[in-house]
Amino acid sequence: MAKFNLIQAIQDALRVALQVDERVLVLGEDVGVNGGVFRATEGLQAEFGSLRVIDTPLAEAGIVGASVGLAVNGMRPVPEVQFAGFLYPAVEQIVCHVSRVRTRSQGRFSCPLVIRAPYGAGIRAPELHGDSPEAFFVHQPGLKVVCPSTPYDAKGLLLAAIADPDPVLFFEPMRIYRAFKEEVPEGHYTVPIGRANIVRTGKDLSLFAWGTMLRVSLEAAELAKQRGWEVEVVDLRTLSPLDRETILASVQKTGRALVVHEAPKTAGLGAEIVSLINEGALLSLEAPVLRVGSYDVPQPLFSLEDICAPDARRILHGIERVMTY
Amino acid sequence: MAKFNLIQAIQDALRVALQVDERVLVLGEDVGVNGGVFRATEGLQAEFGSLRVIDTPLAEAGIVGASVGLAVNGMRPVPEVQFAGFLYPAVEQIVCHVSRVRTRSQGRFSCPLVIRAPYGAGIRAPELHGDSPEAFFVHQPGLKVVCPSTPYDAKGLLLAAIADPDPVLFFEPMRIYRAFKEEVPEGHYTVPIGRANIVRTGKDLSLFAWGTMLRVSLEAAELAKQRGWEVEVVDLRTLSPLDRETILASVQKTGRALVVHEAPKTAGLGAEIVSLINEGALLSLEAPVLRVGSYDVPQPLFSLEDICAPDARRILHGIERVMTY
Amino acid sequence: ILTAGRVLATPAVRQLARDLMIDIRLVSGSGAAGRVTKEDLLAHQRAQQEQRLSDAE
Amino acid sequence: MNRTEWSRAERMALTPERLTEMYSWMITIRHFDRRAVQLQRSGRLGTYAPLEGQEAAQVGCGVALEKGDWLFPTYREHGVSMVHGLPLATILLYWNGRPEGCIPPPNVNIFPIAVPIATQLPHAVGAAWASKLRGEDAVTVGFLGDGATSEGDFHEAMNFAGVFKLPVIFFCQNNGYAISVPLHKQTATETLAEKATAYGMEGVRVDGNDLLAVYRAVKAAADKARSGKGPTLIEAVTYRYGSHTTADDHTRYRTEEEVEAWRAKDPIERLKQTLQEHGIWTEELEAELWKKADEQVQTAIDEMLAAPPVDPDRLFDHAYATLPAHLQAQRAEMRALYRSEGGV
Amino acid sequence: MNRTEWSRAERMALTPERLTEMYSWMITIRHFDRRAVQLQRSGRLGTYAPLEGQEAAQVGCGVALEKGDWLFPTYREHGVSMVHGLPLATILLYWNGRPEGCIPPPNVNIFPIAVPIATQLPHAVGAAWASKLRGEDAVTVGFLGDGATSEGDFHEAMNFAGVFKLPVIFFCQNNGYAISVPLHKQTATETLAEKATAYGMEGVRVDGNDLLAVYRAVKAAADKARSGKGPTLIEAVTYRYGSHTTADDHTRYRTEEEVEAWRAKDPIERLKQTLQEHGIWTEELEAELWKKADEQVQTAIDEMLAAPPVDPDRLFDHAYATLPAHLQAQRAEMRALYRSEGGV
Ligand SMILES: Cc1ncc(C[n+]2csc(CCOP(=O)(O)OP(=O)(O)O)c2C)c(N)n1
Ligand SMILES: Cc1ncc(C[n+]2csc(CCOP(=O)(O)OP(=O)(O)O)c2C)c(N)n1
Ligand SMILES: [Mg+2]
Ligand SMILES: [Mg+2]
Ligand SMILES: [Mg+2]
Repeated sequence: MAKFNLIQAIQDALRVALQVDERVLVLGEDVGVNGGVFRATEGLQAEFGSLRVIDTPLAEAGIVGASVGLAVNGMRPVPEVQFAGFLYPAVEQIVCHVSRVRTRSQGRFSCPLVIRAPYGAGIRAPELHGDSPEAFFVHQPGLKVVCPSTPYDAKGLLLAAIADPDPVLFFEPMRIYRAFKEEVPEGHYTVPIGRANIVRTGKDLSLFAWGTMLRVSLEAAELAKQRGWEVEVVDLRTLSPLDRETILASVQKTGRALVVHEAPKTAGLGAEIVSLINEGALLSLEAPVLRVGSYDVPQPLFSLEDICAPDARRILHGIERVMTY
Repeated sequence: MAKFNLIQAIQDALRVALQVDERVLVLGEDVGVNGGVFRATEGLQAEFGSLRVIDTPLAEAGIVGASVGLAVNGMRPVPEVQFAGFLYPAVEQIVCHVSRVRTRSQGRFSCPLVIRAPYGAGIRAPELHGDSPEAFFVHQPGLKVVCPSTPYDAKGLLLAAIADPDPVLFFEPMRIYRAFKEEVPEGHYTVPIGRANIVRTGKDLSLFAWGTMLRVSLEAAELAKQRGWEVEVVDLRTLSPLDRETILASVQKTGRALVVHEAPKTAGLGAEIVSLINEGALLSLEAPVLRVGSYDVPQPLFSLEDICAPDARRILHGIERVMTY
Repeated sequence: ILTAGRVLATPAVRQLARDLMIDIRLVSGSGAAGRVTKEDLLAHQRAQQEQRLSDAE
Repeated sequence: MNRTEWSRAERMALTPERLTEMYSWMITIRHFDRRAVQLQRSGRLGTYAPLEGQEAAQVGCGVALEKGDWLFPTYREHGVSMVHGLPLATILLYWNGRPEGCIPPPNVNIFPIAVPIATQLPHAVGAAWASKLRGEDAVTVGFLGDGATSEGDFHEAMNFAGVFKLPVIFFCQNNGYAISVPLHKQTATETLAEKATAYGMEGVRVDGNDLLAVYRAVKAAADKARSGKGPTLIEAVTYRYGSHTTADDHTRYRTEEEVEAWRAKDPIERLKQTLQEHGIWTEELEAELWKKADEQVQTAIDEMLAAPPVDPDRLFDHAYATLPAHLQAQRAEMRALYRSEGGV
Repeated sequence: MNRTEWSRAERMALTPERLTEMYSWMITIRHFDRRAVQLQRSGRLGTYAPLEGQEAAQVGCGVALEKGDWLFPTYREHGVSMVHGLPLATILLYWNGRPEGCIPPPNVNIFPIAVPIATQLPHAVGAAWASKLRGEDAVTVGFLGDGATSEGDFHEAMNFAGVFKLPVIFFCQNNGYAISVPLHKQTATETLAEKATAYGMEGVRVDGNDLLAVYRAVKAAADKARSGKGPTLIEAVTYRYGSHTTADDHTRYRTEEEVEAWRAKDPIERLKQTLQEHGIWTEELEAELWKKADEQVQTAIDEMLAAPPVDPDRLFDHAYATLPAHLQAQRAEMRALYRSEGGV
């Protein structure tokens, strides 16, 4: 065991993956010599060489498209997109090909790649560095979308993603990259994709969150406790496919629910969670399932990022609205 | 008045727009000499010249990005993307710039453009020609998203979109381009953006649909009538901003609702509609709000397109599930 | 009798329970999956009224 | 092509049998193409993209490759795909929107058709990269048209290929048009081959209607790639006689005179002349080849028409390696709705 | 630059006053840049992208333009933006994440910074297109770095500019790196200017640290564009002395020797030499210019630091021309939550 923060856990996952499977490649802008702008790939090129850890030209559609070619021709590429807001130039490749290769060829070809991207605001970064575009990739069938909130989950989920025969988008909560450390097993292990984790049990309200929003949600849950409400906090960990079982079981227990995410509220992933709760547990609901998301405004420059994204106060306000409905 | 089908109505709107506002430009692949692959722009270049109706190179990010430049520097471009599935290469320009210019510059600059794109499957077209990507653009704040289902609405909404100071994505239901004709006023008129239209009243269930799904929904409503259920069919017409008032008023009346769209169900626009009904009219609900969407599989080649997309039978099945809950 | 566990009812029924000022947890559900139906609420209301009448006597 | 410019080895390789084979391919492809158009007109095939006029470019390319090489085609590569081993029936199934149309036989290295323009080029680059990493001598060919050169994905793929010196050939059939947009509206350069220099890559422009010229250019580029010397852009100048697809009407944007001028330089006619010069061509041969083509094409048509209705389970079968629970539920609902009457 | 190569008019235009003005700009920009880095280190400015070393490229470009010309900048164009009229305080506000930082004064034609690489280039093309349509003689400048030339949007913009012969200048500051990626890993060509030929466009490579060379190249390109002769790609070869941004550490991927070698060719030093050759430079002038720069920069810093807390209404104010109902509701909720204590 070692005590790792999120970045170290991710780095370790990549190291283990490069070790155990010679088909694995790490590629992207500044990932090689520089070790990545967040040092996620620090030391990997020195250890595995520049044929396996590659600095690419500045071209996301090219990086992801080349990764498709690598993947269908026998490799296991793990491309990094420097920030999730720079996934947009690669959307055509992701939505038209990464997600469809297997179906289109009825399994004759497949696309086992993992696209890593830091996401979320809160670190005073320039525009587009703080976007949360996960909803796009949950909506497009054929992909898996994963978002850990802890170092243990990050390493295990990333290794699971790399081993997965299907393409995975791996969103890394940038603002907590170095926020805390925890025990992380050495060597290879996986955390199953598709399984949520109940990080705090409670009988009054089910709060669903992921990635960057876990800590503020737990903060809000503590504030709610002072008001006499026991909030169950569920870390979804996988956004696609959603762990419908865990979500519904929790709501059936509490009868009240809240979804918290950084992305804009309208047509964000919260809407899907509300819908599936509505479909599968309507009769248990004592109150509407509410969502706390970023305001439906274009992501602002960073002086306004803290107001735009949910914080503990706003989440508590959401809890209150649901509890007092 | 004249009797127009959808294509003729769109063409007429473009003609009127080019006439009344010299800043308006129509640009895109094959829109000039060829009049567009669906003849939406037939005759316009001959009438207005090749400085106003322009055949561009094959490059959607370039077309949309250049349209941003045209728009911020005083023009009113109306770029055509040949099929909605080819919006994907332009997603970076749309999501990073088209939608954000006004906010970013606090109104100093604005981006009054309209992107037209035929969408939806059902005409045995090749892959990617039948995609329904509207949810992406509803999720991104700063855009308006419009989708008419009739010639009258198409002309009026397109003229409204072109006059709108904000950027609009205009999705045209390809499969009914020539399906029927109706009376369409000559000259300039608008249909307000942001207002849904109740096309069939009913007391038992509120069915929300748009574009390509109107006709099959009305078909299903007729079948439902034979089962004794009076379905209210609401044509949303604008997908962003949604007409929450009309949606909620209808559900408060009927107590049961169904959303029908071509896009994949998960994290599609149906989820947002379910969520807002849940937020604003939960206590009226006698049953869960269900969604009938395409299956959550990658859009297939056309031999499977009719099964993949909702048809009257599947919509009726959804109505039945809601009515018999 | 308080229903053990969670009361199942559609949102509309819950609204009706509020309007009728009935504690829905006291109502036994006869609907599908054990849910409390509108009829259950009305029956409960009648029973309440009868009980009050007999108490008053 | 001046015979003295060919090396002895090249002249040796192009035996009468080989030349006849190439000629046979062109005839087969042209016949297939015409039958496909007819099928579409009679409602038995969906919208189809004809390639008549481009046969030499495609056959010349295809015969210059080795079996293990990879093709990353657009929607107009039926010809070279056949040469490379794709069954004619598979191609027809594709244009009837059948999933089988995207599945090459085992050991036939043809990736499914990429519809979004130019997006196949980064795929070709990646596949070539994998070959290079494994030390294979397979070459990858990314196909594109003239219009595709305006897309960003072309640029990004070309640049990657140049930087990483990958064993990839960018085979561009410049047929003068992107649907209705003529080359001079597409780009300001006279040629497409010259764009290669922007990537530190060699660009070769050939007469795309001279099969042997195409053959030579592709063979040279493939040999170069196999010996680790990197990528090439080949611009095969050719012409699309027909409309962009059967849903297009080319008379709206070009003249019959222009089409006729190109027909006068017909690629099949030209190879026929070469065969005549070599004493290979006879009337019997001609008749035999068209007859053989007809049989082959008819067999494929019959096979395509005889295909059983598509199983709607195919929607779900390969959405993921293992179908997740929510899709199992959707598939169950689909089966209940659409199969209760015994099939679609 | 050999003085005999300049036309008389050009030499006349570069009066001592003008040369001094250019020199003053470079000093101001360098001083601003260094103060900005200090501010970031002391926590009073967010992450900042220094441009030290690139002053001649930016000033040479800026002074060659007319007031009505348009700039479409990246995040590193602080220098040329100042020359073109953007207040220094506005630039500082930008790096403190303030919306005011994206708003140029009226009649200052500078578009807000585009963060996604190369996406500003199609904007520049469109703006130039609008100018051309209206028969204006405004020129548009799209800025980019070396890394940006690998993006598809660069390609698509360049191609449009060439096809439509637009009055746009693509001004590329090749500073040798895209964050940590050196040019030879970015592309296989030796220069970036040569990529212009792929678009039928003229490409000009200049010593980006020779302000007068840059000035001349931009003026020529602008004159050419104004006379309807179309676009130009200018590659200004320069160097970024510091890290990519204050969040980067350039010592991880390059040597101090390399940086020092470039400092030896410092652009400000070089213009100083020119001023000395012309008998313009004096120690008093030097001191005065640095003092003036310091006052100007300090004023801007004070203004930036004195900015009142950002009004959270700014999140909503201009999301749309007219705030839709659902956003009015969200704004009300935001105000209730975050303003109840009298401000953020
Ligand atoms: C990204 C994208 N935009 C638009 C289209 C529609 N489209 C299909 S083919 C075509 C023209 C392609 O021209 P070219 O590259 O010259 O190939 P050709 O058809 O002439 O062989 C267009 C615009 C598409 N398939 N993909
Ligand atoms: C589409 C996109 N991908 C990645 C980034 C992250 N990024 C910011 S600057 C930069 C390097 C740009 O290099 P260059 O074009 O040479 O400009 P320079 O910074 O050297 O002036 C990168 C990769 C980005 N902003 N946009
Ligand atoms: Mg072509
Ligand atoms: Mg692109
Ligand atoms: Mg650079």
